[in-house]
Amino acid sequence: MKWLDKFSENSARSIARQSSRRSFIAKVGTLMVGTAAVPLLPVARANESSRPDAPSETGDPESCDYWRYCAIDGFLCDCCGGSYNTCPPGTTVSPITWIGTCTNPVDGKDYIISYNDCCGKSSCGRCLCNTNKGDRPVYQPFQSNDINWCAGSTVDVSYNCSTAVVLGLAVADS
Amino acid sequence: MKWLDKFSENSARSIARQSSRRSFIAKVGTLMVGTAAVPLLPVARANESSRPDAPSETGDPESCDYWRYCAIDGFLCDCCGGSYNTCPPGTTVSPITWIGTCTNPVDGKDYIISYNDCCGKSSCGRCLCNTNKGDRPVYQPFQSNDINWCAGSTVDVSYNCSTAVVLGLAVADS
Amino acid sequence: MFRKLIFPLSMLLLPVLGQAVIKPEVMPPSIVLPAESNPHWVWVNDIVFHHMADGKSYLVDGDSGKFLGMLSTGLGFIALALPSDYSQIYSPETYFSRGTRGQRTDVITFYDPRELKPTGEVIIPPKRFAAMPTLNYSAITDDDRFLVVYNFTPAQSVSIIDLKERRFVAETDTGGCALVLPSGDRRFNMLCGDGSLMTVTLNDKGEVTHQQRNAPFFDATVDWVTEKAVRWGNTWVFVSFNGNVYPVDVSTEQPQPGKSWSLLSENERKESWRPGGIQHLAVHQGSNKLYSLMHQGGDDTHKDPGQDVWVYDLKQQKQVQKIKLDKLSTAIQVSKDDKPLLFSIFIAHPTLDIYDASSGKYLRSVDEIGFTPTVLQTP
Amino acid sequence: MFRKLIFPLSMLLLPVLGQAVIKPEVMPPSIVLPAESNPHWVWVNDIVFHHMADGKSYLVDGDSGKFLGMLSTGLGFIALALPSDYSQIYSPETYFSRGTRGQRTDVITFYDPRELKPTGEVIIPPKRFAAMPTLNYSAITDDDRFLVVYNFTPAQSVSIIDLKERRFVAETDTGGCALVLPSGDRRFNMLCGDGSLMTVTLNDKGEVTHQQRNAPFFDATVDWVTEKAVRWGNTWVFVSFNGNVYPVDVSTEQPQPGKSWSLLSENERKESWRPGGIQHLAVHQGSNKLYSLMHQGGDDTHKDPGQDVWVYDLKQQKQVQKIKLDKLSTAIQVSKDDKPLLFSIFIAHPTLDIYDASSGKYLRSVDEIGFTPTVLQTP
Repeated sequence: MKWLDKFSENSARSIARQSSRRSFIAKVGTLMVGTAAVPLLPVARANESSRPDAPSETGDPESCDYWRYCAIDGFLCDCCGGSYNTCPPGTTVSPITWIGTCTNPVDGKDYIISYNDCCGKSSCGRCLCNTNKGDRPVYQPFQSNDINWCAGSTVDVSYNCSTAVVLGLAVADS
Repeated sequence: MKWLDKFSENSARSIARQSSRRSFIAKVGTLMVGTAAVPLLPVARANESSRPDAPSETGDPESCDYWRYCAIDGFLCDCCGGSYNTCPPGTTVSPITWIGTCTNPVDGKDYIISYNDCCGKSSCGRCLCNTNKGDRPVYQPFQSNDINWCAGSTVDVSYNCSTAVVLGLAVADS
Repeated sequence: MFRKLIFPLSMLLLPVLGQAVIKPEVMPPSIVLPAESNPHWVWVNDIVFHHMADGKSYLVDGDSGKFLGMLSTGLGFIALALPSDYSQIYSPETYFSRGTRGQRTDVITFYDPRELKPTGEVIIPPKRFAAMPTLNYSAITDDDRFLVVYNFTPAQSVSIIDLKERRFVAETDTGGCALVLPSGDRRFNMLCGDGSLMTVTLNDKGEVTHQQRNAPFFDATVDWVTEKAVRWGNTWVFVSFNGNVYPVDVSTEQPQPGKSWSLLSENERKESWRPGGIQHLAVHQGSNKLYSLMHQGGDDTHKDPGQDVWVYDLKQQKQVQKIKLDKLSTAIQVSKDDKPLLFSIFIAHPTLDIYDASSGKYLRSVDEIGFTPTVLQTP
Repeated sequence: MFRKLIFPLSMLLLPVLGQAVIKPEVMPPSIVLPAESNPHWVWVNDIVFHHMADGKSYLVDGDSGKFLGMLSTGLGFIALALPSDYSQIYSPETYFSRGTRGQRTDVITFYDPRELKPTGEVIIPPKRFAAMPTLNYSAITDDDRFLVVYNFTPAQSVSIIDLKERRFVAETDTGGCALVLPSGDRRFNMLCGDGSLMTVTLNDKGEVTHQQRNAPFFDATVDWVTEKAVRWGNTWVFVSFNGNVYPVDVSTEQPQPGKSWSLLSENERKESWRPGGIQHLAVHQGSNKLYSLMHQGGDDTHKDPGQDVWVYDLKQQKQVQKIKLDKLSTAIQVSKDDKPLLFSIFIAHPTLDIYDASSGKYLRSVDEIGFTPTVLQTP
């Protein structure tokens, strides 16, 4: 993490937030969100409490360390007028994206997270976070976070920020 | 100059160069170049040495402290692929601009300087310098450096950088 | 093609997702802001000087410090235009067909203030003033009907837009005069190079019916007022580089200059105090207070940042308070309500600072607000 | 109008200028670069991540450290395309009619490399890949005749442009395969999700006449090669996240995978060294050297910056040199001449560092090169 310190040292106008557990370039070097072939919207509006696999929440959704962001890439919508699972005013969600698998610190279980981009305005510019956990090259597009997934939105490639939506519980292959 | 130090302190990605004698906001707070109703181009191509009032040059034209820049506002063309009196490749000069009066440190004389903008590309982003010496409000437009003088160029308002051209010797009113 | 890609992948994911794909979290629709605007909201306008094609305006809630949303506002962005009821957001914007080159198109974009989405646009002459931002380069008439935009090519003119009909009305030559200073339902003033105000009168269609040049109200050769005049009721308050205040009553077609006074005591002047900044003045109507951003500096420092805000009673024309800011500032603004907030930002360090405007107490900061934030607007 | 303003002002200036207005300095025309390109020049591409509508590319002279000029290259800019004789500069660019919204137009802009001015454009389908830049998202055929641009909507395809005729030829579906890796005058390869190369053959009009899928040359489920492959003669050199090298000879339609080897010794692997960065590989053809940007890190650090460049002899497949950089780096490039320079830049700190590529000696730095510089190109 030495180099991150170095970067922060000489830059107040830093282009990325620090994060204790995330590699940096990370935060700057890659852009966006990945793939989930599973259509997220529309899904029947389940009452929060009635969802059997809704994970318990803990932590700060404006921090890169928030558990859902274990494989996020981009500006946190929670810092941009949206929330961890909602787009800011005036932006349009990308229906397809890539997914990560993150461990919920409360129940210790792994959840499948979809990192949907919010699109149609210029970059929000706040809370740039990134990790490359599970990231693959762009020739395996639906596992690549280098891709600007706003390309798949109705408003095209202007990228504003990224969300982290729980798709379900991950069940290990083994 | 304390506040300038403060700014530089916490910003490697500084948006402005330091300058020992220039006020800052200056460097960031105002934009552009001003006015000279005197058409600079075209003028008969005098041989440099034949110009009776050509001032002697001294100093670094990539520094905000270079004598011609006593009232400049913007990115120095000398850092942008041009020179102190020449536009970078692919940019177009604004024929009208505002003028300042600067003292040449070699002969101690005051010269009229025209700060012509180079236009047609996005900001060069290098060597941002500014002072407000002699600057007036925009309702006296030809004495205002707040104005983007690329507005008067054939390629319109995309501002790239600023030059400093000697128009002649200034003769004091007094 | 889309489907072709999607379906194979769903299958590909199945082994991973296993039986857990039961009730995925519902992603709510994009946030919609409350119908009632909050007087403690503030719009931070950003010209993005190093990347001027990408202008932005950011909305922040002063109470919570929460970033509420943003607008993408084109090249050489100056500021929004907010009607008194905040039922719409108008934005004079400039675009080129190839980003920074090609065909220029200027528009007024209409945004829904709850959804922060464009709802329409009016194309205007591609002559909008390109300059370091102040709030007086476009303005709305007092009844919120017409938007007036100052043009400079360098010929001077204004473009008038009918906001109700969403229609460009006309461009009118205003040679010699700049700025747009509203002074009635069908009237605005402009500031001319000789130190006079010009009165421009409109008819109900927004057409200019009368332009009247008036006598200078300050000496434009020695004590220039800044472009950053603020309105206090029917009075425009102009402040000069040297800290002299020139109030002008604009409630009639013939502007009535009031008595000039100074922001500075003899002693303060000796200590080289003066106003300065990009947006160095703010008015709180309810308390008749003028907020002035101050610094110590010589000639030609009229745009330098300050770390002091001095507060004046405009009726009594005297200083009533001194506020020491947490950081240097180039722009200040005060909210319109009766428990006002004071906002401050520095173009070279994009952190918005929030104070109690009455006590001057520092409340909170909001970081990462743009790149080169210029001027602040409160609904 | 223009004249109206100008003349009064000339008069206004006269008292100041007095009799000194004799021979004003002649402002020379805008700089024109030398006809011969210098192999020590480098183009630094910048996506400007926080202001993506304002992409730029900067030209720097590695010998003098002088900034030579720049291009404005639109939204989501990836990289230029430079023909072997550097007689033109081609740039795949994206624009929206309203900056970040509205009608999207994708073009190939043709720039004169001496004047850095657009000389024309070809409109292409508005589908150009939007992603973190690498140099393999568009490329020119070996004879400099056709430009091939990778599209992703997320349907995968390529657009082919005839550079001589300045004409869009066609878009061709390439489902399952990405990147553009030229392999002849009328042939390029694409990398597919299963770890195979697809061979695409063109006719003299630039139309695709044949697409051939080949066998995988690496195990795409365990040892992914990065997108940042580099070309060494007729061989494309792929390097995996784990530091394994997969050379593939593309001199025939049927690609010939060579023997795989590792950048890492047993010991280096134990110390967690691995390649990483945005542009982590560079080749110097003349000396058959591969330059690889290295760092110590675990899984998922394949895009992390490094401060070490390790140099390999590609023929002998062995390490020959270790260079310690002055600063962290995410992109390296080597000039093509026989006294090569090594260029390095870090996306989070836009200073270009220049080294002697043979000795590894640090030569000089050039600061203020953009905002988030991504990939480097040498003519």
